[in-house]
Amino acid sequence: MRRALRWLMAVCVVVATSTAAFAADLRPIVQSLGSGGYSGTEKALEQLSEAGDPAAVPVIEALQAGDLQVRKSDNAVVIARKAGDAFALTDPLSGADLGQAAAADLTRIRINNSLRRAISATLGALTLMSPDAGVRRSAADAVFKSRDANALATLETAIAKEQDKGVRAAMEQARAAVLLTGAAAATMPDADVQAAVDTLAARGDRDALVLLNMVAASGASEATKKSAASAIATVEQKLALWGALQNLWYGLSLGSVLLLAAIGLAVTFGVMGVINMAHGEMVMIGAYTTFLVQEFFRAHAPGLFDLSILVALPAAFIVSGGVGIIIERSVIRWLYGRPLETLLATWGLSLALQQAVRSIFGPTNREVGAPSWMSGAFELGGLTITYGRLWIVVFAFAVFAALLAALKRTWFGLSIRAVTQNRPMANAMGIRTARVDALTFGLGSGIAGLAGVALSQIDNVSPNLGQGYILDSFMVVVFGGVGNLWGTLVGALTLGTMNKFLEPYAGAVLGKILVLVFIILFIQRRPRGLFALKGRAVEA
Amino acid sequence: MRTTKLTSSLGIGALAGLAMGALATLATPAQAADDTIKVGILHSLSGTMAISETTLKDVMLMLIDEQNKKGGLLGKKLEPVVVDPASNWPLFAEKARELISKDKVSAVFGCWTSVSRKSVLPVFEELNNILFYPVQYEGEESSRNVFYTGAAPNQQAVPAVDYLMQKEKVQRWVLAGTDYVYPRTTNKILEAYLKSKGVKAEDIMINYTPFGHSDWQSIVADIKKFGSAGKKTAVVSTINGDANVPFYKELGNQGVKAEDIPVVAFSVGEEELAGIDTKPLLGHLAAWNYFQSVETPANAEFIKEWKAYTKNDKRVTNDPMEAHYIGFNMWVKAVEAAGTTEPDKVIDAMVGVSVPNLTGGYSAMLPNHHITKPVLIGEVQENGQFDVVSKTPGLVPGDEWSDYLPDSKDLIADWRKPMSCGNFNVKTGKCGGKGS
Amino acid sequence: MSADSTLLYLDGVSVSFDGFRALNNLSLVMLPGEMRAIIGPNGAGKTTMMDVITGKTRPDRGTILFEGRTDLTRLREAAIANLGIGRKFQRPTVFEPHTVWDNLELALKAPRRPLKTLTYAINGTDRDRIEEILAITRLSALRDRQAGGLSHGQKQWLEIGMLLAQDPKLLLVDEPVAGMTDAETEQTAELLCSIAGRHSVIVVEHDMTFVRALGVKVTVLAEGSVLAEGSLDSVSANAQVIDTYLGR
Amino acid sequence: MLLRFFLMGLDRKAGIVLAILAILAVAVPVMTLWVPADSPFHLSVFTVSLLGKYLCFALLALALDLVWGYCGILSLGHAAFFAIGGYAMGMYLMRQIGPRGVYGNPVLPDFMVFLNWKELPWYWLGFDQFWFAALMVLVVPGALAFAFGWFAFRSRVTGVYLSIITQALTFALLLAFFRNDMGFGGNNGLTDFKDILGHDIQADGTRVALFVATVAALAFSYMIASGVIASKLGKVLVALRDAESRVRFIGYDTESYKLFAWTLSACMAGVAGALYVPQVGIINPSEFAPASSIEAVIWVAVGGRGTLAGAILGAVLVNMGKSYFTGALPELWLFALGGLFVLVTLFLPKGLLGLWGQLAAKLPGRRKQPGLSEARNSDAQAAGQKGM
Repeated sequence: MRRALRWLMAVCVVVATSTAAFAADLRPIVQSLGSGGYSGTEKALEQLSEAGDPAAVPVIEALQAGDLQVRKSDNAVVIARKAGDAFALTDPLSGADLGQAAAADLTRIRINNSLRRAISATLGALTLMSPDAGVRRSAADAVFKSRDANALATLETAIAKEQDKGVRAAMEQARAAVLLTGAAAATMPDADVQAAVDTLAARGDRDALVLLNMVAASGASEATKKSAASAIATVEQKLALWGALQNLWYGLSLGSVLLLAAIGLAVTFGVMGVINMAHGEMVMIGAYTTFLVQEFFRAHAPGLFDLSILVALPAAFIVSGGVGIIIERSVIRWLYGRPLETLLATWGLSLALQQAVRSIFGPTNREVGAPSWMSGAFELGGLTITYGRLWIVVFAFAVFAALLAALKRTWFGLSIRAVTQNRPMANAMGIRTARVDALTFGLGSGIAGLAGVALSQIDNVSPNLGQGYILDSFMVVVFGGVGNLWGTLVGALTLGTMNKFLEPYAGAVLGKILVLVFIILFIQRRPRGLFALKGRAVEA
Repeated sequence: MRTTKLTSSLGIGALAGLAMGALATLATPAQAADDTIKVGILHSLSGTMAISETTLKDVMLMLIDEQNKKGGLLGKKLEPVVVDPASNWPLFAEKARELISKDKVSAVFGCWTSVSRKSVLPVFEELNNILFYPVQYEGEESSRNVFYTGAAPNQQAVPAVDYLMQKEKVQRWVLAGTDYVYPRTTNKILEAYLKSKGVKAEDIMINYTPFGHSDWQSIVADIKKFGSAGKKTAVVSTINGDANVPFYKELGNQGVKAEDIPVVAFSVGEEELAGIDTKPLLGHLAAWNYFQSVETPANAEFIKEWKAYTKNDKRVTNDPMEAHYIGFNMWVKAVEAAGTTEPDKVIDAMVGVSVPNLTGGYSAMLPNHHITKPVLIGEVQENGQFDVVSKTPGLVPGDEWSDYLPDSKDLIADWRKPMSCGNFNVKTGKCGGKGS
Repeated sequence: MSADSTLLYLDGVSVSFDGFRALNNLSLVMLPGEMRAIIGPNGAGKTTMMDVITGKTRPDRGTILFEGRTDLTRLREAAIANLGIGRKFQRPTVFEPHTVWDNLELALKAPRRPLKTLTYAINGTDRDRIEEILAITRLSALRDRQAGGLSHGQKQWLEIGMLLAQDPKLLLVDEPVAGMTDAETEQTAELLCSIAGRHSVIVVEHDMTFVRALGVKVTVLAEGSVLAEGSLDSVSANAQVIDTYLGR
Repeated sequence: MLLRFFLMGLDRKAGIVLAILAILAVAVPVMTLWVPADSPFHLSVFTVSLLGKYLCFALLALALDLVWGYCGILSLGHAAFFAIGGYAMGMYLMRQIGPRGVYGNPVLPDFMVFLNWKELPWYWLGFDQFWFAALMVLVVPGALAFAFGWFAFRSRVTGVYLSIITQALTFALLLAFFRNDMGFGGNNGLTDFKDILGHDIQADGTRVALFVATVAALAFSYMIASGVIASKLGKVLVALRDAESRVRFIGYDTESYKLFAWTLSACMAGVAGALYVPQVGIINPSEFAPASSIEAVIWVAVGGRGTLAGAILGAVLVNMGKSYFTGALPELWLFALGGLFVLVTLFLPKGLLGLWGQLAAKLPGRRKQPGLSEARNSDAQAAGQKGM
């Protein structure tokens, strides 16, 4: 609605002449959008683009959103928006209310990818004069992408009027792109080509590189070609640098996923000495808890869906932690001091838990949605950073810091350390060791549950979810040094980064093999991991 | 271990139970129950493949149930025998043997991965039974005892690439797949096909990832990079199973839109999409022989029954389910024609059998044990369904030996007598491959 | 003193763990056939010294020579043991699942390479030697008993027996009488004295009565280096020793 | 001398095991080939291959028990040696197909033909000879184990660290064999075998012969293993399992002892894999899966760690259970199997044979067998933990 209003204003501002007159001309074209299948629609769209009338913008936007439909009774093209069980119809050009119709009486004008592309190009050309700087900016970007010659005239006008520096730069880049790829490119005066080269060199991304390469290969003068070539070299250098940074970011991001998966294990395995093969299933339970919480929100409070993840965090911690405590009380507590037997029992538990989830939720993936603040990406210089990954990195470090603080600063943490270091003494001092055991295991499992919330954002939520992470988690903990949280942190980040730097050269499969070989060799050098405890205590 | 003594009797009990059960497997009671016709269902219900295969078990149970309501077959009831090969390939062979020699089934519907099919193939040939294989696969095989109701590469991959080339004007190709034989072969075929259409080698990027690959950041970035070379680029994805969800999530997050770089997948159907938020994936493509969104009366009926049978309104249908639907109906028709369930007679009766498919036509069993199918291209919609944007005008016959691979272009399969050969070489006129 | 005529020669040996100096420039000389008692407060570096000699811990600095020529800092534990250095631990460690006899058989001086042990068959000489040790350690009646089932004292004796079976040139004995009755302590002292002469022995002990009973030269360690050396009486009179160890 | 070595390992328990195996080796062929099919004593060929598979697993379990039960090395990667042995045999069987492959190429296996390989890679040479393949069945797993063990033991990698890097080893191999570029058939692995030593691999006689060969291999390996354990070397192994540094201080180079047991065990696992492949008809990288190795550990634990007979018993029983439950309770079998593991660890810490020992100990007049009471201490140390 807001958007429509904005467009109404845009139309008033930009188009000085009578809108009605234009609308009359557009009507047959709009009408023809609804006939002739994809190609018919595409042809009509082309005509709208040539007409260059911003009055068509709401129509095209409706087409893009899938709201443009054909009324079966009279074949009229209308905008139909869902209103309760039926559709509310409006006239696409005048916006007049046309009453309601049932779904059965309407046929949606279907669009495919090439239409979608044409739509953004057309919209780009038509919205260059929008009063909203953001819209103009994305219009310029759309033109840059489509290189639509139809837009050139509007582009020139828009550049002349443009006040915003950034938007103008984008428009100029778009113009350069249109000029260089247009039919007239070959006969363009050298000075213009040179200007285009400079504009693109300033843009300095991969898209600019393509155009610069075209100049370098074209029939332009030697001087221009040379400046294009040097621009290419600069851009490529810059891109290589950003590429390395990008890898670093990917490594950090993968590392933080590993950290999340491993950190719970660092507690149950590293601190307590329980080889918890069911750790992955604790992660899985966390992910399924997220799913359930989201289902609840979808059903009862769809408006608050963005908050569902925040609710899922404590829920997953409690559910996974609770399952962990049950496991500890029923199985693990009989097995202290026999870590290899905990391996067998927890392996059995992991099979049973997987099957339990499969029986309850079915074997197929469950959809866990991303809240809007975790979707999409932003550009930071030459880096593309997705919000989802960014939050996971932040979250991983937050969990790590919180765990560290809990172990170092709280009475509970003190008890854990006391019990793990000297059980009889702790017992003698009045610490209820059994309760500390249960809570410690619950803590480790709960953290695994938190990891599950994060992983549900990037991976499948299926009964096999945990299996994919268990081995990696053990590698991280062992590589970092059992019993050392900092080791887990450094281990996760090292392995993640290494993986991501190897991947471009060796491929994903070989990269992973190389990382494993590295771990095997590394353990030979440092048989107790990166942050091994030194001294006599080790050999005891 | 203070509980040991108290409860060891409990442990002994459990183990004794196990031992008894185990011994029961060894005793082979020859259950020659003649009042039913047994049908084996060999799909993984646990392990990594359960995610895809469990649905096929359910659909088979539904089909058998319905057939029984219609009065069974040859006057007898059909009896499903379900086993769990647990995504373990040697166990597939063992279970196939168990179904055939112990349970005496008349036909088996099963397998998903190529390796599971390869594992059971010698068993079916040795014990002379029938397998219906419902999944799209790499081709390069034809066995007398196997009926391939899924798509061969020419029924899925090649038409999809044609569509992209013609309708989307794609000039640059990323062939991304999981590193196993189906993607390898499909990509080989596609590479040869694309080159035959004048695509240059530098415009093809091939990338393989391990099973269950979950960190797609770098690969998606590479695809974006490859796609920004000024030519229209598309991704042909043969990525398998679990790896798809993180792949599509990453595509969505990194903003790879279908308008810019469309991804066409051969292993992503309604079932896989059910686990993903499809809003960012609008317009990405899949090529199948069936989509749930196809509007035909037969399909509407099938979907209704499926939802009623599973008592779940959200269960989706997909292409391999339709393949089982076709295969099962073909088998029923062939058994009725042969008047017996004896494999040799049924195998002979199968060729030429034609049954309605769910997309409004008929599918026929060819002499090479593949079937004719229409090829549909669909675009992902926001509701997790596919919108069919292209459909081949006629039915495409399944081609088991690809014309685009040098070693198989001269081969054909024809299981009718007297040729009865799965790898007949038309050049040498001999059965048995290329010969020496 | 030249290193050539010595059995064990430690010079300037230092070891530190995470900044803690366990041995600090330690020097010590043992002659063939000599018996030496080492005393010192907890943390003085007694056990670390044994670790360094037997190859369990690598020194950061310093020289350790055996028989004046073999550099022990470069060898691994097994190689050092095979040179003829035997060690008895503070906490008796015997092979609990094995019988007393098997424990001695394992320790008995014989080829130590895997293939040799695979084809090893006991002969008369070895049997006699084990019998002899059983008699010395008064374990003859318990020869078929699992070592895990022995009493603490019996385990101590078994371990000493295993040392004897090894027939080493140098014995390192860490608190041999901890947990023993007075009578047993006395017997142990006798046994050790009878060994000395043929073998060199280093005994680490807290029990002053026992040290006195041995009647040998005493080295006092403190903070990782030698504080005093001499007869028990002379070191007992040393003011520094009294300050740091014996107490006033 | 060899005879003496084998006789040394022959105690009463070994006698029972060998007698059972001998009975199997005679009875199964008779019951399969000569007893008429309608007789209640007839065994189907299906049952024979099933039994053969169990015994291959039993051999793997035996190999694992040798290093875990007697030497304290918990290998979570033993399936890797099993799979490599299997691949060596699989390569031989692939070469035996000859021109009968679907493309009729006399030299290249089918998967190489359709991936456009032009010639056989060098590491496939020689596998057309049975003796060479048989040698490789021992040599390749042995050499890999030797190299891995040489580094790991020399660096004193122990306990959980060792276990986890054995997982890393098998996982790395899994990924490597998945790669089609490696030339081992990728995920499809090696399959569609026709002949072994000139005999049709599907024929009843061949299957029975393979079964008998498996029994023989198991019996022979059992004798070797019990001979090793009864020797002084075996005593050193048990000693170092519980108190490794003490063994070093009496002059044994524990690394080479571990290396000996480890390599021997890997060779046995390789043989098990080689016998497994022709009987199940396929070898593919999933045999390298970390879970397969863990399962093997579980067989040993169920049967009784540190008793050779227990390892065999555990492998056979667990796999029988798996066969039965995947058919009888396809939806629930994981609960049954998972529950079994939990119950066994909780209530039968010494496995089934341990239970037998416990019962025997309760009877008056019988002394408890030398047990594994100390094994747990070493486990505790293995995890680098004390007092928990």
